[in-house]
Amino acid sequence: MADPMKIRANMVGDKVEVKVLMSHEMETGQRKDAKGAVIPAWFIQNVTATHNGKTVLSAEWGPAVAKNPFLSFRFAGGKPGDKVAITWTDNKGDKRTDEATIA
Amino acid sequence: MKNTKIIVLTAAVAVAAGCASMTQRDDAALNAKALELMKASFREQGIAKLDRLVQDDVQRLCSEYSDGKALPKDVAERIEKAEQASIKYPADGKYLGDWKNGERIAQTGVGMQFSDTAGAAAGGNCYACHELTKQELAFGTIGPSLYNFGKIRGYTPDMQKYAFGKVYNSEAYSACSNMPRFGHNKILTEQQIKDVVALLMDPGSPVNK
Amino acid sequence: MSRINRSVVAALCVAAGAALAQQPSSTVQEIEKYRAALGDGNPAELWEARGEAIWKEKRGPKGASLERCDLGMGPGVVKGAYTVLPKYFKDSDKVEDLESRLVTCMVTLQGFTPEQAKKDPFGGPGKKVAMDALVAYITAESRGMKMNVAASHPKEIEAYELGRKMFFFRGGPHDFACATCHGSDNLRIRLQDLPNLTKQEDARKAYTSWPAYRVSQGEVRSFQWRLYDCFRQQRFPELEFVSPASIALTMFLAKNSNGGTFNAPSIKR
Amino acid sequence: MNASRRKALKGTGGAAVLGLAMAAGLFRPGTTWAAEWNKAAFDTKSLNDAVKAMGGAGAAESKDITITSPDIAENGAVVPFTIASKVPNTAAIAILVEKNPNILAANFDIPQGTEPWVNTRVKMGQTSNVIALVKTADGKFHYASKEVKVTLGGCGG
Repeated sequence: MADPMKIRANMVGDKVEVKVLMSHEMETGQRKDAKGAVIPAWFIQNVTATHNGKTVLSAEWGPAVAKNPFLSFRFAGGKPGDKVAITWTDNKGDKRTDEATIA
Repeated sequence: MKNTKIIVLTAAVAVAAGCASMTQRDDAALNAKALELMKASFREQGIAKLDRLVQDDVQRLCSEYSDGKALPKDVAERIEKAEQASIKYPADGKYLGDWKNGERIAQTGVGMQFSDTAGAAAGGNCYACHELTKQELAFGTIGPSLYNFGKIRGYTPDMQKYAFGKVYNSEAYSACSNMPRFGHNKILTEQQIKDVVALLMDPGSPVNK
Repeated sequence: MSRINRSVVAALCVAAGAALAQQPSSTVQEIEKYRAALGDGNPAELWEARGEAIWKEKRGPKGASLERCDLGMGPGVVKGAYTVLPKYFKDSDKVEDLESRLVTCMVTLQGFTPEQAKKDPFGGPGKKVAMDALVAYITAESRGMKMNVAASHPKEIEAYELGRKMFFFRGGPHDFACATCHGSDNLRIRLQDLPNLTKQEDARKAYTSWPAYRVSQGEVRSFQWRLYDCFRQQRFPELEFVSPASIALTMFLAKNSNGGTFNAPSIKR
Repeated sequence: MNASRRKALKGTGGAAVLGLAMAAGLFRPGTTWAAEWNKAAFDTKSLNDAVKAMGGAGAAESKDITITSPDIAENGAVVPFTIASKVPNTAAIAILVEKNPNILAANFDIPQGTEPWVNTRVKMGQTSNVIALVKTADGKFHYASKEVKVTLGGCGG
């Protein structure tokens, strides 16, 4: 089971600024282990952020996104107390959704 | 009045001297205890055995004369003389190898760590401490800049020999230098040292551009 | 005379070094920008969250949590505990740092054997360990507080003095001591600043920035790991996890940082 | 044999299945898949090929895209980037690293109401040009680029 994300959502002016940290290896598939065997690629492929059920960001990632990814973005129309939900899916089909309240 | 002062002063000196000799004894005991503690706390791993905690004269003296304790001139001279005698210059009398290999050796710091495999070619990691070329921005400042090393000093055979000796055994020129004794301690091979000397001394090397 | 010469040369060298380090350099400025850009959003927070959960989780043969562990400020006190470590503990009759103390508590409270408690000291690719997470959580609870290592008990004083000796001990095929890189002012290895750990100001800055999330490894690294890996790079044999020497050296460095404001887990190269 | 093959398929999951399906000619690049992931684009090596795989014809350089990042990265494993676009009707922002094994690192769809601004961190194998690619609502592509130097660090070399 993947660890929970750390999500912060704060009002910056009239916009909501979202900052997310995700726990993921983001293995490139290019590296070899100590015995010389290729370590298979394992990375988050899709990220979706929703606010009140509406998608406010969706992303496709390759293995070049850094390990334990960080992402920040801003959207309009949110207010304190609203919920922002983030979902990621990786190339092994593992999936995780977490939520934060806008402060 | 004057006499009293002298007596007091003498007494103070005597006390100080007494303290010094006591501290020295304590210091030796503490050194022994620290070594014992280290032997109990390190374990051999891969190529790094516990004999690495056994100091040679240079290591012992340079540890002793540190922590604010100045290195006496006679000790420094003794170290330099002994280390000077240990340098094995190339039998063919040639000091310059291939500067391109030298650059690779200067860039890499692998070798002799417990995580390294036995017998694998080690690097010199020169850039960790020295500026060498204008192309490499990530250089350290523990040692002086070696940019234009040969250009400044002249491309003479004497300077080539000096560069070889310095890389082979830095302690021969500057006792208790921070620089590893690359030849003496068999970190680099003779050919590798020649390649590093070429990096420093070849007019075509980026060091001298 | 020669001694004077030597010290004059030394002073000149130091001055030259300082001038070099202070020279406005675009490389150094850009590296500062790089570090600043990473400051916001430190993945160590993921470890802190996991560590808090593990601290409260009932584990081991005794099925107990670590919540009653005495980290030096009384059973269960986590807030500020890291600022007084290492410290002499009467129950174990030894000087312990945070990692050592966690091992002690895992044994006494949770019923693990010492071997089990010490088995996985550091995480790695695809391997998450409890120790890193606990260390991240507990140290984060001292953020913003001042280092305050007592070093007054005879065993604490002895640990400090032995740690100091270790710091200056040159050995191995490269003749390195800790002091080789960390005994002078204003030096750099590659582009990384080398704190002079014998001086209070630098020791404060350095010690209070560990543990750290290392971006090159994607892991939170504890102070025990910092020492373990320094000695690997020093070409020494392997420093054993929570060994007496590791704690003595930590005592030397931690006490030198007294008065510094703790600001970790941080994020580093 | 069959069992292990089934296990292998299960273990590697969606991407491998999609890869096999594509190899078999069942899907074309750009085909909508359960969770959309443009494998063809992530396999490209150049800006032009990436733009094509994302359904464009070519990309024009633009001064309306800003890339904020340090000029020198202390470590290539994590290099922070903030991309902001003033190109009207920005619908997507992608980050590409020219000298990585595959050029495309990430692509962000920006719905209406979301600022054309993202901050994330990518890996860089070596010193390289980094390209911010913007797609507009009418399917046109614009880009800006900057060089980021990756340095070696520490005692290990």
